Amino acid sequence: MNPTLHAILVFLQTWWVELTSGVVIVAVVPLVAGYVVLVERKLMADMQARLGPMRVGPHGLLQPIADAVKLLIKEDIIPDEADRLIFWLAPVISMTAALTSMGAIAFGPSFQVARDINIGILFVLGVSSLGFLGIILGGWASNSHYSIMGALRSTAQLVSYETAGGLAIIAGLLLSGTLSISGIVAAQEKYHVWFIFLAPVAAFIYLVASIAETNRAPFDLPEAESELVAGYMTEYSGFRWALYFLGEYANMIVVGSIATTLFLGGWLRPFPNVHWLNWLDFLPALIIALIGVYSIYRAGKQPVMVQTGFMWAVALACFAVALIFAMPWFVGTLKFVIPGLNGAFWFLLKVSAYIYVFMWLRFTLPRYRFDQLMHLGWYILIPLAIVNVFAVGVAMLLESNGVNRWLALILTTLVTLVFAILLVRWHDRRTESASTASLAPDSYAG
Amino acid sequence: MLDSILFYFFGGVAVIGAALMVTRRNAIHSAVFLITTLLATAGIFLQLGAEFLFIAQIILYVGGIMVLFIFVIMLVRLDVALHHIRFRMKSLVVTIVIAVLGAEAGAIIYYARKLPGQGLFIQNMAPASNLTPNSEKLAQSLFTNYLLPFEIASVLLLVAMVGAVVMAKNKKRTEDS
Amino acid sequence: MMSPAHYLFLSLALFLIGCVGVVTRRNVIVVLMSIELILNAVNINLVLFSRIFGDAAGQVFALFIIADAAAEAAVGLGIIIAFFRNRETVLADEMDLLKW
Amino acid sequence: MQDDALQDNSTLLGADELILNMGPQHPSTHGVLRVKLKLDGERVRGTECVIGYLHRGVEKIAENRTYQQVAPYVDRMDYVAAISNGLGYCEAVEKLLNVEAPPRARVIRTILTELQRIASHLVWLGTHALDIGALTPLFYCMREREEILKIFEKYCGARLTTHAFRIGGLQYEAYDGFEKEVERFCLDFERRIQEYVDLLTGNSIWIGRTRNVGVLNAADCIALGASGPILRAAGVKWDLRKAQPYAAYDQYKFEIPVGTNGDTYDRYMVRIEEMRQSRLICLQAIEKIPEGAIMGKVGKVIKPPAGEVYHSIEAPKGILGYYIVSDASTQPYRVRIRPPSFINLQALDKMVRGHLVADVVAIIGTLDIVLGEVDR
Repeated sequence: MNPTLHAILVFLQTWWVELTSGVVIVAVVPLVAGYVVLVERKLMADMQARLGPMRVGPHGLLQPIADAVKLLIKEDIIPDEADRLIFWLAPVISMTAALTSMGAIAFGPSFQVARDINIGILFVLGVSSLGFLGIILGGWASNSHYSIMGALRSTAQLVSYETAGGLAIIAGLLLSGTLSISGIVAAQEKYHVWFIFLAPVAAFIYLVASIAETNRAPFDLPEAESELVAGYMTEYSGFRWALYFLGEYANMIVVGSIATTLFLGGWLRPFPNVHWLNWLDFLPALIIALIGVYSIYRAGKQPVMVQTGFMWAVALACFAVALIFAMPWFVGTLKFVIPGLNGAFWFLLKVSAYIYVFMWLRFTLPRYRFDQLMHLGWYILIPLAIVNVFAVGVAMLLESNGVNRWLALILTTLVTLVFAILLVRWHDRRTESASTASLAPDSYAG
Repeated sequence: MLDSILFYFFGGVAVIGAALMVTRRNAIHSAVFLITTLLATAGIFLQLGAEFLFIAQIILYVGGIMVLFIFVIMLVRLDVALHHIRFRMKSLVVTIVIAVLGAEAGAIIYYARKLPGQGLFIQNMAPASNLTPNSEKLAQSLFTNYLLPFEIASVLLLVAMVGAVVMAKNKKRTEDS
Repeated sequence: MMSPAHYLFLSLALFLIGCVGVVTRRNVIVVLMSIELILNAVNINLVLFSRIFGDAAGQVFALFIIADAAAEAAVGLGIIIAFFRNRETVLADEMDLLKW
Repeated sequence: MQDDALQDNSTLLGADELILNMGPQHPSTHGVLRVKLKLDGERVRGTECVIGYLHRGVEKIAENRTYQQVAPYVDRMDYVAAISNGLGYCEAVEKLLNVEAPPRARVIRTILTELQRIASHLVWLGTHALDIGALTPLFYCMREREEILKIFEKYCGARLTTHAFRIGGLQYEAYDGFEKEVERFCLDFERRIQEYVDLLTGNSIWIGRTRNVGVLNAADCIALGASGPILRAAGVKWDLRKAQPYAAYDQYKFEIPVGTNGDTYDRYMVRIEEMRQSRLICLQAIEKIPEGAIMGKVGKVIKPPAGEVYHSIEAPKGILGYYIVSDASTQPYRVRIRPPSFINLQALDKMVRGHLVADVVAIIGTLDIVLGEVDR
C-alpha cells in the first residue's frame, strides 16, 4: 500500500472521533446560534405581548436562514479610514475563539474534541477569552469614536468580570480537584450532588460574570444601542457583522457549557445515583415524543394548509428523533450509545436553561451604567468571590477533619452571605455619600 | 510524522510572525503579529507536552499582557509618531552584528549535534509520559521545591501592579473628580 | 520525533529577531514587545529542557518568566503612559531628558 | 471637507477633549437632534445641541394660511400629542375672536386632551425605558397607547395628527359608545400602570440609572424657563390646568404631583402620577358630559378683529403657548409658538455636565422632547 495513504488512514483511525466532533461543531454551531437568535426573538416577543418573526416559514422558523442569506449578500463596507487588515481580522478572531474553545467542551461522555487534555476547563476559559481581542481590535480598526468607546468599555468590563468569574470557577475546581472536564463531571457523580448546591455563591457569581463576559443585558454596555449605536460593531455590516454576532452567541453557548459542566452536573441526569429514579433515563425519548404529540394536536388548529403540513413534519421529525433515542433500549448491540445520547440530551437541556436565564434577564432589566458596572464588579463580586474561595477551602478542610460535609458547607456559605450583605450595605452607603457630594452646584450653563 | 508537521507549522508561523512583528510600522499590526507568534509558541509548548504552560501562555501572555499592549497603543495614538520611522545606518550595523552572533550560536548547536557525545543537544528526549499529568507535576514542583520563588514572584507582581497604577495615574483627573 | 536541535534553532531564530527589534525600532512599545519575544524564545528552551530531562523544573521557570514578563509589561507600559502624557511621544530617541 | 467635529485631533489620553457626535442619526436622540459632546473619557464636559434638521417653518406657513387652515399644521409640531397642540391653537383663536366653545365641546376636548396626555406620556415612558436599556416597557406602553389611538380614530378618523378640534368647538359629535370606551380604557389602565411600576419603580438598576441623574432644581428650572413635569419634579407646583384653568379643567378634581429632587427619577414618578391623574379626570368627565351644541357661534370665514392674544395651555411636555397677532384679515399676521420641548431642551447642557455618556441618553429621554416641536 502507498505509505502516504497508509499514514493518512492510520491518522484517521486514531483521530476520527475528534475530527468528526470538530466538523460537527464548526458546521452545527453557526446554525444553532442562528436558531438561538430566533428563540430569543420569539421569547422576547412572547414576553412583550407580540408575535415576533412570523413571515419566513411557519412561525418564522426559517428566519435564521433568511437572515443569513441577507447578511451574505449585503454590501461589505469597509470605512475609508479603517485599518483594513485589522478590520478584516477582528471578527474572524472573535468567531474562531468561540468555536475553538468549544473543542474542549464535553457535550456528552464521549463527544469531545480535545478529550485527553487535562486542562480542559482552563482551555475553554482561556481560548474563549481571546474573543475579546477581536472586539478590541475591531473597535480600534473601525476608526470611529463609538467603536473605540465600545471597545474600551468592553475591555475594561471583560478584564474585571473575568477576574470574578475565574475566582468563582476556582471554587468549583477546589471541590472537583481536577481541571479536566470529564474529571469535573465525574467528581460531581462521586459527590452525588451538583456543585451548585455545594457552592451556590460561586454559581451565582459565575452567572453574573458570564452575562457580563458575553456582553449581554444588563451588562451590554460595549454595544449599548441606545448609547453607542452598536459599540465596537458600529462600522461593521454584512458578513463581518454576522461573524461577530455568531461569535457572541457561540460564546453564550460556551459559558453556558462551562456553567453546566462545573455547577449543573454536566451530562449527568438529575439524581444520577438514586437508583429508583433510573426511569429518568427514558425521559429524553419521552419528552421528544411528547413534543411530537403536541405538534399533532396543534396541527389541527393551524389556519393554513401549509402550516398544518409543517406541524405534521415537525411531529414526524420529533418521532424520528425519539425513536433514535429509544432504539438502543430495544436493540442490544446499540446499548453502548445510551449514555452518550442521554448525556448530550441532558447537557443541552441544561445549557438551554442557562441561556434562557440570560434572555429572561435581558428582557426584564434596564442597563447598568459604566461606573455602576465597574463598582459591581470590583467592589462586590471580586471581594465576594475571593471570600468564597476561602470559604470553600475552609469547608473542605473541615470536611477532611471529620465535620459533616453539609454542615461545613452551610456554615461557610452563611458566612459568605453575611459578608455579601455587609459588602452591599457598605457599598450603598459609599455611593450615596459619593453621589450627594458630586451634586455640588456649578455655574449656569450657556 | 504528525509531530514534525506540527513543529514546522508552528515554528514557521512563529518565525514569520516574529519577523513581521519587527518590521511592521503600525504598532497595532506589530502587536497582532506578536500574538500570532505567541500562539504558535503555545502550540510548540503543547507539542512538547507542557499543557499547563500552553494554556498559561494563552491566558497570561495573549489574554493579559498583549491586551495591555494593545490597550496602551490605542490610548497613545501612534499614527503621529509613525511617520518618521526609517531604517538607520546604525541599526543596520547592529543588525549585522546580531546576525553574525546568531550564526555563530547556530553553528555551535549544529556541530554539537553532529559530533556524537560532545554535547547536551544530542541527548534524546525523555519519554513524554514523564511529565503527565502535567498540571499536577508542575504544581507539585511549584509548591514544594520552588515555593519561595513562587511567593517572590507574587510579591513581584504585586509591586509591579502598584507601580503601574502609580505611574499611569493621571494626577490632573484625580484632583477634579 | 523532532530532535532537540530543531527547537533550539527555532528559539534562536526568535531570540535574534527579538534582538533586532530591540535595537532597530524607535517605538518604545514595539521595543517592549520585542523583549517579550526574547523572553518567549527563552521559554521555548526551558520547556524543551524540561522535556529532555523529564523534570517539571524547566516549566516552573518558564512560568516564572511569564510572571516576570507580565510585571515588566505592566511597569513598562505604565512608564510609557506617564511619559506620553508629559511629552506626547513614545519614540525612544526623543526620550532624551534625564528629568522632566 | 468633513465636519470639523469629526476631525478633532483628540486622543483618549492627555488633556484634549474627545468630541463625540451624537445624532442626528442616533438611536436615542429621539428624532434628529444632534448633540456634540465634549468628553473627557466618558465624562461629559460640555454639550452643544444642533437643531433644525426637522424645521418646516410652521410659524411662517401660518402667515399665509387662513385661521382654519393653520390648525392642521400645528398638529405636526408635537406629533406625539397632536390634540394638545390643536387645543391650544383653537383656544387662542377663540380668545382672539372673543367666543367660547360650548360646554359640551369643552368637556369632550378635555377628555380627548387628557387621553392624549396619557398617550404622550406612554410614548415617553416606553422610549425612556428603552434608552436606559429596558426593552419590554416600550411594547406595553405601545399596547395601551394603541387603545387611545383607536378612540381617536373612531372619533375623528385620524390617529396621529388628528386635527380633532375646530375653532369655536368641535366638528364631530362624540360617537356612540364614546363614554363607554373611554371608561373601559380608564378602568383598565390603573392595572396597566401598575405593570410599569412593577417593572421599573423598585428596580435597583433603574433607580441607580435615574436617581441623582440630570438634577435640575427649582431655581434652575425657572431661570431656564423649563416647564411641565420637569418643573414639577423640582418641587414647583405649577400647572396651568390649575393656575389658569382652560377647557373644562375647573370642573374636575385632580392633584398636581410634584417631586422633590428634580432628578430623572422624580420626573419619572411625576409623569407616572400624572397619567393616573389624567385617568381620574377622564373618569370624572365622562360621568356627565353636558348636552347641547358642539360648535360655538363662529362664521364660516374667520376674521378676528385686529389685535393680539397670548394663550397657553399645559401640554404633556410643558407650557405650550400661542401668540397670535391679527391684522383683521382672514390670515394671521404673525403666529409665534412657545414650544415646551424647545425651551426644555435648553436645560440639557446644564443637566448633563459632569455625567457619563450613558446618562446623556437618559437625560435626553427624561426631557421628553419631540424634534418636530423643537424645530417646528
